[in-house]
Amino acid sequence: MALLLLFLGPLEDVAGAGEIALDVAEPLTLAAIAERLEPELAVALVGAKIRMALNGNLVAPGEVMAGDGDELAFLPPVSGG
Amino acid sequence: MALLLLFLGPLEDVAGAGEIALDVAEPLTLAAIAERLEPELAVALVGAKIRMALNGNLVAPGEVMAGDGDELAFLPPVSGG
Amino acid sequence: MRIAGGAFDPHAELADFANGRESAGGIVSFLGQVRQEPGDAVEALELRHFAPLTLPGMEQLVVRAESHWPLMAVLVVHRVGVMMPGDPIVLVACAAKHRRDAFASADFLMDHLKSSAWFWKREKTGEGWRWIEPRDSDHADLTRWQDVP
Amino acid sequence: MRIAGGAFDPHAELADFANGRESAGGIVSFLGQVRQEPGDAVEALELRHFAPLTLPGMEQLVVRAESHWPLMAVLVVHRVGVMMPGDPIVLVACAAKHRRDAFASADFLMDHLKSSAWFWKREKTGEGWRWIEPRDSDHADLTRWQDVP
Repeated sequence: MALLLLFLGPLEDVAGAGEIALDVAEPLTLAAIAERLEPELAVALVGAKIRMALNGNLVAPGEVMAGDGDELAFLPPVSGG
Repeated sequence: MALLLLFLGPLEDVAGAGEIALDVAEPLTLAAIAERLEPELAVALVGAKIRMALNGNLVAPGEVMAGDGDELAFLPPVSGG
Repeated sequence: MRIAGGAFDPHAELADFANGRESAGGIVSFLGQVRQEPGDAVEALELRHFAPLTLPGMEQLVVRAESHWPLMAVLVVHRVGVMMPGDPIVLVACAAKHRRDAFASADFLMDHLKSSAWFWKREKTGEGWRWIEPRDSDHADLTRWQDVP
Repeated sequence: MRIAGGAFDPHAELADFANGRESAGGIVSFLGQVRQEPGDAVEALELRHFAPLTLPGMEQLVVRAESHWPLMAVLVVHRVGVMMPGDPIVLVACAAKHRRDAFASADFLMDHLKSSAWFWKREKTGEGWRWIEPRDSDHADLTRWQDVP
């Protein structure tokens, strides 16, 4: 098991993959998760317009506590038109 | 040849037929045409809401001059909805 | 634009209309059909028209819509004659680059077709045929479009 | 309501939808397709979504429309994946007793599907794939519907 991070839309290009699995010992805050990632990706993920869904439900960034077996999706603004 | 009168929509029921051919010696006004018809039909045709088309073109009642070979259509208000 | 004296297949018409219109981002269609509700007494509907006025009127209406909205294509098919419940009466489709133009022009065409065209309608029930009276609400619909020349 | 991972035939869908809806006086449909204009550089379009949010969001939208307008039935089919020019992207159809309700609800659904649903879009040209940015005008579209709870 692991914490699965999903990168939707253009964030996939920044992450270099649609998902990244992190081995985590205990549930992590968003800040702690960002520390485990490449700096460029970490900066992109904490942008003001990125929404997050924990196990399919939208959560505020401050509410993120994600551990083993969880799925945390990062959702950039949707495309227009 | 004759003057052909067409009765559209509900006027057909009043006229008892979709069309009536009148033998005419010379072009007639609306009043003169009405005199040649059954009184009930004549009254229905000169109602304020009846439009007329002479040979396919809308005409004002006062402009009607219809003779041999002409087609005069009487158009009641169209149905709603 | 055409008046159909007999039954038509609206979905085949729409498929033909969309075919080859790849430059249109959106196609809005309206299909009107003879309504039948459970317990409804209407057995048949007849529409009659006066071709010398109906056809130019419909053509003018299409020209008016095409002048006001940037449309790629317009389809209007209107039945006349005797129809049964469930039969298609009218199909309007507007293809446009932009969705909003397709919606507005289809809406406009329907408001005007139903209220301004030279159609007389009668319904058949167990008691026989009965002509449908003119309705005032259609005129209210038309005031929505006063800015369309 | 469904998300289609592969190609769908919008006219067959519409025919199925209309079939058996004899109690509806009118059916309004919107078909959105991958636009291709002559000289257009777009070779393909990809739509991605996040199913755990997209599906409940679309279901909620349909419920909202059905609560606000008296509708007989609503159809929403939305493609995801890679599409070619001319391919259908989205089909919305609303069947109602009254024409005006069918038009308004289809218009409402399209405004909200395009702007609120969780879809990300990228286009392929000779220079490769490029993500489409969010657009402000979609938000303007939504202010049209502020009286719909």
